[in-house]
Amino acid sequence: MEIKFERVEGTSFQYRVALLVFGGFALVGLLSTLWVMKYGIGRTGMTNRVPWGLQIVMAVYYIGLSAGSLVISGLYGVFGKLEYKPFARIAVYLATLFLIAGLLSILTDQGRLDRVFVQPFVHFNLQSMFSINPILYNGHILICLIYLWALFTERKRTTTVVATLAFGWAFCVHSGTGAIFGFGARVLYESPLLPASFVAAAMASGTALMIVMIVGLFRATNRPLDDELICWLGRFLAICVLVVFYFLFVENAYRFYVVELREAAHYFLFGGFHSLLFWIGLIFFGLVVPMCILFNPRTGKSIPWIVLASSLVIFGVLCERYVIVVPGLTNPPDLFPGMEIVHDPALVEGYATYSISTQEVLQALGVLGVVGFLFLLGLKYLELLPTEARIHPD
Amino acid sequence: MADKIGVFICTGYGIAEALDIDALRKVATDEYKVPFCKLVDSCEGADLEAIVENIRSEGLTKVVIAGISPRCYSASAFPGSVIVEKVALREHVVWCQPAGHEDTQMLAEDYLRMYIAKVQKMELPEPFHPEEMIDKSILVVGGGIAGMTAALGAAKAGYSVQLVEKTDRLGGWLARQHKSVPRKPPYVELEDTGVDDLIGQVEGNPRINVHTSATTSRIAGAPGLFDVTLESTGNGRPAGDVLDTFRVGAVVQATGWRATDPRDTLPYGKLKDVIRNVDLEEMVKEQGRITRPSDGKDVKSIAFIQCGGSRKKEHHSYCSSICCLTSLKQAVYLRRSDDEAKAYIFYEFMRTPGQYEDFYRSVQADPGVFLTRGEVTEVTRDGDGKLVVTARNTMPGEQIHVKVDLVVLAAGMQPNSADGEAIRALEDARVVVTAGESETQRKEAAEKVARLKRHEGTAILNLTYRQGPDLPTLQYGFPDSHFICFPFETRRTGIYAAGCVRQPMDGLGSMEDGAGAALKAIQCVEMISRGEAVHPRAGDTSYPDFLLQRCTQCKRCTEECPFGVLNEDEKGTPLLWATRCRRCGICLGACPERIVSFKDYSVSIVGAMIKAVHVPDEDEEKPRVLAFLCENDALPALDLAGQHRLRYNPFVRVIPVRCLGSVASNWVVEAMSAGYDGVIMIGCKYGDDYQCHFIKGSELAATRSENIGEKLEQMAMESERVELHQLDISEYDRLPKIFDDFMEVIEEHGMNPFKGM
Amino acid sequence: MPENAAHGRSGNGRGLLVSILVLIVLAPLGYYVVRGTAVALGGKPSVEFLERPATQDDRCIWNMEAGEMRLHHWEHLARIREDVVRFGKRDVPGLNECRNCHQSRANFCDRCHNQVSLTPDCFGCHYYPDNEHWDPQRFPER
Amino acid sequence: MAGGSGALALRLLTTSSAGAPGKDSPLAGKRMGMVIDVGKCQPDCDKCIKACQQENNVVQAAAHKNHELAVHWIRKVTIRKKIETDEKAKKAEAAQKSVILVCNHCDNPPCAQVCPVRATFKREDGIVLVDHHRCIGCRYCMIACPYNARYFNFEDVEVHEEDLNKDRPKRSHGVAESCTLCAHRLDAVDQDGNPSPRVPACVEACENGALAVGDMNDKTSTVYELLRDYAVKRLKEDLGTEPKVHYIGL
Amino acid sequence: MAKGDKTVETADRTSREKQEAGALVSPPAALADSRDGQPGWIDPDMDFIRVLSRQSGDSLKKCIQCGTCSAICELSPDPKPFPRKEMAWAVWGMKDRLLKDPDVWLCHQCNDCSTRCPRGARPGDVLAAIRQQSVARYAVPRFLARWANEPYCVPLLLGIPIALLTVVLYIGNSLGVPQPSRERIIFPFCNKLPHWLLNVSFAVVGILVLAAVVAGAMRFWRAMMIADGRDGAALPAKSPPARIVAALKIAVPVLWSIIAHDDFAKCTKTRLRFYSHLSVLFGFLALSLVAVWVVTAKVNPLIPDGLIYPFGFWHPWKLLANLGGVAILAGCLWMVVDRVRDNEHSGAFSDWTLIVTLLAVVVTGFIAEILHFVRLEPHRHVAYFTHLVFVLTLLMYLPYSKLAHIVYRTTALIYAEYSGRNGKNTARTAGREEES
Repeated sequence: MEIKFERVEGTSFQYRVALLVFGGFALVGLLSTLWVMKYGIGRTGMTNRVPWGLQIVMAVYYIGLSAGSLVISGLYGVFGKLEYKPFARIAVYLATLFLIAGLLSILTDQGRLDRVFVQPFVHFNLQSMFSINPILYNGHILICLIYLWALFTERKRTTTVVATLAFGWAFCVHSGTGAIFGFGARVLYESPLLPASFVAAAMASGTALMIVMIVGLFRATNRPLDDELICWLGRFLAICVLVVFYFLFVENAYRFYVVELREAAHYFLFGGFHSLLFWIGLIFFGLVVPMCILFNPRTGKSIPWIVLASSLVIFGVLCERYVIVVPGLTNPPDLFPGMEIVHDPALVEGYATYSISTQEVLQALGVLGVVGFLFLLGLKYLELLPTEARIHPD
Repeated sequence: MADKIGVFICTGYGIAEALDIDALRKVATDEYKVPFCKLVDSCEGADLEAIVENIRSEGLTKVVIAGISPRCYSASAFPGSVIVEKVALREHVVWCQPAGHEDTQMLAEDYLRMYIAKVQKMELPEPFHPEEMIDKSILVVGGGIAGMTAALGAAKAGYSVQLVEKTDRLGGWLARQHKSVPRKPPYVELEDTGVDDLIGQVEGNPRINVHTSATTSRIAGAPGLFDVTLESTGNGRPAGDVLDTFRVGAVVQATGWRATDPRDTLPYGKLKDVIRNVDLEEMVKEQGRITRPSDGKDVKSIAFIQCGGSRKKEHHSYCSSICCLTSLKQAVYLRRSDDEAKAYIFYEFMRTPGQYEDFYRSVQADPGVFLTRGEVTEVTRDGDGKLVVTARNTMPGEQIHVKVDLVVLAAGMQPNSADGEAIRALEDARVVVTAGESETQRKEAAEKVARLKRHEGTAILNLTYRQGPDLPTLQYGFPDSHFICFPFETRRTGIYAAGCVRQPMDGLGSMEDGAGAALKAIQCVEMISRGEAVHPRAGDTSYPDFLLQRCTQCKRCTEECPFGVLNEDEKGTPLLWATRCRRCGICLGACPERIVSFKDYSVSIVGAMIKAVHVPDEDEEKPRVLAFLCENDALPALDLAGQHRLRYNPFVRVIPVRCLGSVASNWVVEAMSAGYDGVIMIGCKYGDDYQCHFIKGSELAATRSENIGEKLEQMAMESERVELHQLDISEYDRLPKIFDDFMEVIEEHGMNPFKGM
Repeated sequence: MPENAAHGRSGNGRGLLVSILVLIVLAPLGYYVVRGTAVALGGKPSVEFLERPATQDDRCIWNMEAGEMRLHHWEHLARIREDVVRFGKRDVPGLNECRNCHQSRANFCDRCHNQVSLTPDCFGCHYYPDNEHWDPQRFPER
Repeated sequence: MAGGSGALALRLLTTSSAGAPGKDSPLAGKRMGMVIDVGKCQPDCDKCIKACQQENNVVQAAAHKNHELAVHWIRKVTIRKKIETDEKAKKAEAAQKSVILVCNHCDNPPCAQVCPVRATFKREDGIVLVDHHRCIGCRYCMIACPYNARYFNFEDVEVHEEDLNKDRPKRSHGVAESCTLCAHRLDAVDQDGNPSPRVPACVEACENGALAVGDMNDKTSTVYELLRDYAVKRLKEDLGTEPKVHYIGL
Repeated sequence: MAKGDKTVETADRTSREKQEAGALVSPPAALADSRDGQPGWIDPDMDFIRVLSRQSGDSLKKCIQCGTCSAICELSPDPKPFPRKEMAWAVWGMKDRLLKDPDVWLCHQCNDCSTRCPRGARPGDVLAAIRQQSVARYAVPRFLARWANEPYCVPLLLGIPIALLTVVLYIGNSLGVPQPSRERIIFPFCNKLPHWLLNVSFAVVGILVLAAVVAGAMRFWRAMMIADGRDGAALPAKSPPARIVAALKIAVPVLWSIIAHDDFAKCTKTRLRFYSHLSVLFGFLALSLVAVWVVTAKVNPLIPDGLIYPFGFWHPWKLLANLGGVAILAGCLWMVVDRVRDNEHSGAFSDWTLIVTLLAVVVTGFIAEILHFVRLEPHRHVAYFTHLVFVLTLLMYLPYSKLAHIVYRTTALIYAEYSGRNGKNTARTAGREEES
């Protein structure tokens, strides 16, 4: 089927405003990062007990969001649902941007930003996920770029080849991201399930993002779009969400079952703010409600509902990332089994705390700004959007 | 049998709304006592069938249908045994006149009257059949590519062909070419001429009878009855021997062309290394390489001079259409032979018609081919024997000199035709020179002889026509025809020109031409065998009938017939070759004694129409103008005017005529005496690029209208009351103005004094 | 004169732009002209000699000629660093030992580093006395 | 020419790749370890900590605005048995112990394993160090360390010149650090370059002899003897990190 | 001016007068031999045509002389239709005529004509090829120019500077870094290179190049003179100072119009060509100025207290150099985009080589700079070496590569002004009066 792609004029008031807003974000982020470079990351909410914070959360979150291209290319490239080809370009472009976003977040999180551009290129340690992942991420960006090129130049064979490659590579990327934590020596981290559940969550958030983006863009630029396509994506999303739910259940059930983990599990589920996020943000709004919407035969067919569900999933996965990263750190290691620590100069009471600082928020916004800015530019200068997306084009 | 006239009045097309139908009906029933008159809703489809049914059931023999224009009916709409005349109430009345106006009503009634009167006088024509059997075989003169294609075409269509070639072998120019310019996409690579294959086909075809080294020494008779005598050209058998005689039905003249002799400042003939493109072509054909005539060395550089000796004001000023291609082709010869060789082409206009543009581009891209526009002022021999070509206004420089081994002049085409009329004129002049009455006459004749001397012995076809032994030529020796509408037609019925004798063209064009001419020839023999006229009045079965008892041997008809239909005996009485006739009626218009008439078109018939019109009295201030409109262009133009709803003067009464040339002068006189205030004649354009379908008709009419003017003066009437206009079918919008202007003329001269006498 | 008329076209914004560019290109030259004349008029040269160690002989403890020291000191330091940190070899004198002779970081290190806009981050951690005031006489030119 | 620079580059790279023992490495064959006698450690004594801070330019916790940003190369925690009911509290009071915590210099250090630039590495003699010239501050090591023994310089902390140990570097912001077992003391040399090791600052400072550091392969060393004579415990042995800090009477 | 030229010139003039008389020259036996190359006598040079076609001029034969190009060209002077006549000459392989024609250098290849040409003859590209040829004709020595246009010579061309630099460095090292401590290079950008020797060798190469450039320009000028049939000294004034003044009067406005891109500003196809070339030109000027400054530091009176190298980041020269680098980078990138966009005008070999070389120079330069500030061993040495290689390449082949247009276009423009080509008979008429 012959698909035509068109730029958006990018002359509307909203477009300009959006451009401005994102640009502002990017600027702010840049400034705050410079600030951090000068004074060290002490301005963030991180501490010696909680050395990782919002940036890492956002990083893995962004990486997860980049899975949209994985889904789409998987759909038409691997499972041969050709009607999704129209979305390939936008999906891959978004993936590229979010991978960049992930890298930026990690970058802005480093203590010595100046050295990041030198040392990793001189010294490798292939035992470290932090040495491996950049390769994976950059590799994925590269593949995505080739992929984009193939899509824009309408190279059929190359596209299929690259699509499959990207599909496989993306799996590595998300597993690798999961592995950062899964192989870390923390009670709430180390779990072989983590990489897998990361992939699941990534696909969920990626699909959700694609749904929101596609619907939003097609509506905004009023291009014809077959609901059928979105509904199908919705069903797919539902499955992903289900899988995520399943992984979470297994993991926590296991923690509760094993005696020495029980305390940690208890802390994880009922230990403060993060458990609130877990139950309300992730489980209820992020998983249950969307599933109800999506599996309900009526709402599962209506675009607005699906979009709502998707947005909820996007939010939920953010919470998921948070409750993976932070509680694992705030929960202290049990150095003396059977004993309790009465006094520790480094730690006033049992559990450490982590509170997000404006500093970090600004940096996160900055990254978002960069992505948004590039995305808008892409819309204007690249032929990303199909003029129409139909299952049976007439 | 007694005629039964029927009138059908159509009420559709807004006619009923615009006219008083009852009044109209009364014209038929009361005035003319027509036995059968019927109103119909329309003149098409079911209603038309109903009309035909009525004709049958009522046994009508003559019918007038007042409705739509005759041109809206198919030829086979009515049974052939019935005379049907159609009145274009719609086009000529309703659409171009205000509805319900009394003048409009009068106009309609007059038309009805005219046509009823017409049919009353008309008779059913019966086709002409000579007593001898019509022969359907075809003679092709000229064995070039055009001739061979024509012969093959006709033969394949099942007609036996006599192919006559002057030289000892077929092929013509094509056979003398080394290679042909590319004739198929991508139009880059030179091709084999494929002439041998063609010759093989021709000679192999059982229906084609090839005569080489032969010329037509005599072609007597008329289409369908041509008696051909072949003579030897002298190789093999002694010249002048009669080789063969046979009868054919039609002739295709494909006698091709000959190269011009460049005669201007360029030293062709003076310097050995200045040759013509045809010479070069033959050189390559024979020895396969290009050498210098002077010293036989291989040629490394050639200057091609386009339009060499043609395109000059003084002579041969037309484009021969293939010289540019030939030079490009020969440039390719040179470049193929040697990669360092250089070919210069000086041209005035580079003309590569049609797809040959691509060939041009491909040659142009060759680094060794140098094209420039420019005027070669002179070619001189240099110290080292090379030639120096000097050109002016070239693109590389104001004046340039180029040293070359060889200069090739692109000689133009000259048709291998003879001007029959000139030859005839020459003979006549000779007679006068010997037996002229007065001295002056003889002197003039002598001058004429001197002027026409070059035509002596140029005859090719040797027809036994009174008007001369060959086709009349129009310009540059190309026979008279219309290059778009009827390219193959000549002024000799049944003789068709094809190929370069007709117009300069390339091989492909000649082949198309040959095929086309063959088809025309076939058409011709078929139609005359049915007693029908050929183009332009194709299918017309009437033919002129001479009441010879009253002939005064004034020879006007024989002189004026454009198609040489009429020979004359020694007394000068016209002898009619009916199969030559195209039924234009010019003879009718020519004859002062009114002895020529057609069954359906004659002095009396038109006269009746003229008289049928009701001319109001002088005090009614309603003038009447009679308009003779040529059926070929003017009448359709009038229809168009109607279709475009152009308003024009309601006092005009139109009578269609076969050709303005067929307008008999006494019709005007009758009209005047009948009280018309003026007569206007509208026909095709005449002159050098005439459009008259009968070549001279409108022109003759023009000359005659002058002495008509004189006649009127004798009747003490202003000659301005007669006007003649030339009209192109596309100029229909001029018609209303023509009429109105004429009306003003009439007004200033006042009403016709003869009214009501 | 006609040319000027012809080129008068460049009197518009383009001309301005181009003139500005020309000025930019020539600016440093001007800077040098000014400075050069200043020096010629007896202003003090902006670049003095570097601090020479208080010790008598001009051989450094690395037993290297001053010129080579300039060219290669950081490589030696880097190599020594690796040995110390990674392999516990402390037999070679390192950064700490430099300050025994070259007492002023400002004049011994920073002067050059500033000249070439290099900011090696040694001194973020390693102590080096940073006393600005020093007296050229103590370290006569050579 | 490029060859020339290349050659030098080669040399630099080889020397900088960790773990490869230099030919005449002074560390060859050593296995540094630490023994802490919990019994001898006085609860209200913090000499070792002070000494460490003095020696290594570690900033006192007080100097930090946010105490959670404070750096403790060596720290002292008070622990007791978990108690269910209040009336046993008295008994439990007695059972309180104060335990010195330092970097365990594991034989399989997870921190070194995860460091993307090999800034954290294990010396040939088993001491785990951070190359502050190379650390990019990703803090992955802190995540990986099961003992929370690693600290990060979230910001530049100025140490006043007077109480600064001028021979020891302080750390700039953005790098991770932990106890070095006073490696600089252990491989100190004299004028002629002969080894003249000194005990770490904390050990030197402890008047109760609760701390001992030495080569566990050296049969003459105190550490060797202590390990031979006493039953020792190590923290979270189940993790298989093989810590080299041993506790007597934990 | 040589006597030989005079004779030729007179013969030439006679023939010209004949033409002006318009009388049909009965081929003068006197002129029968050795009249090739004289006006009017054409012997097309097919190899020339082939060469042009091999370069960007592959479309030249398509020209049908419709003159659309001249109608469109902003630079076309009324008396001589330009570039139509050049196209005609090219089609007719009139090598001499073309290479002596200052007009081919007026074109700055805005390609208005190429885009508008009804037959796709792309006059702009043809002219580019012709210019390349005239460089090859006048360059000293010629063979270098020939190589500079042959793709298969690229390895050789790059090899020469590499070899040269390697030798220099080898010698330098065997002579022994460290340099004398008097050397004011206190902290060499790349301490593996003997800078004093580098400077010397670059200076030498620079001087050689300059010589080559001047020689080429003089050849060109003389050729144009002969073609126009005027002796070399046809400046209105006779006394040396007056001559200089006259020369300046002609040269200065031309130079200014070049700097100000008057002609580029006329280009209608795309305004950005103006900016791209402007930025590249000024970037180039800036960088060359800096380079010259550094190389000539030792003999520079303006540096009384010696040069301190490398400059600090905020040093005026350093700033200028960085700006220049950025300018060239931006300009070149735009040029690339421009050429890639215009799909049928892919750009000639010489064209691309120049752009790529420039890009290589600045990119390697920036990389080297960054690595220098990061002090990343040994990468910065390699980067710097590559940078030097490309700089040397650019410098060495200046008189032969497309970069030579700096010289030849300037010469041509000055000549055009001087000969009053644009109808403005300033110097020419004056010169004529002198003659009469």
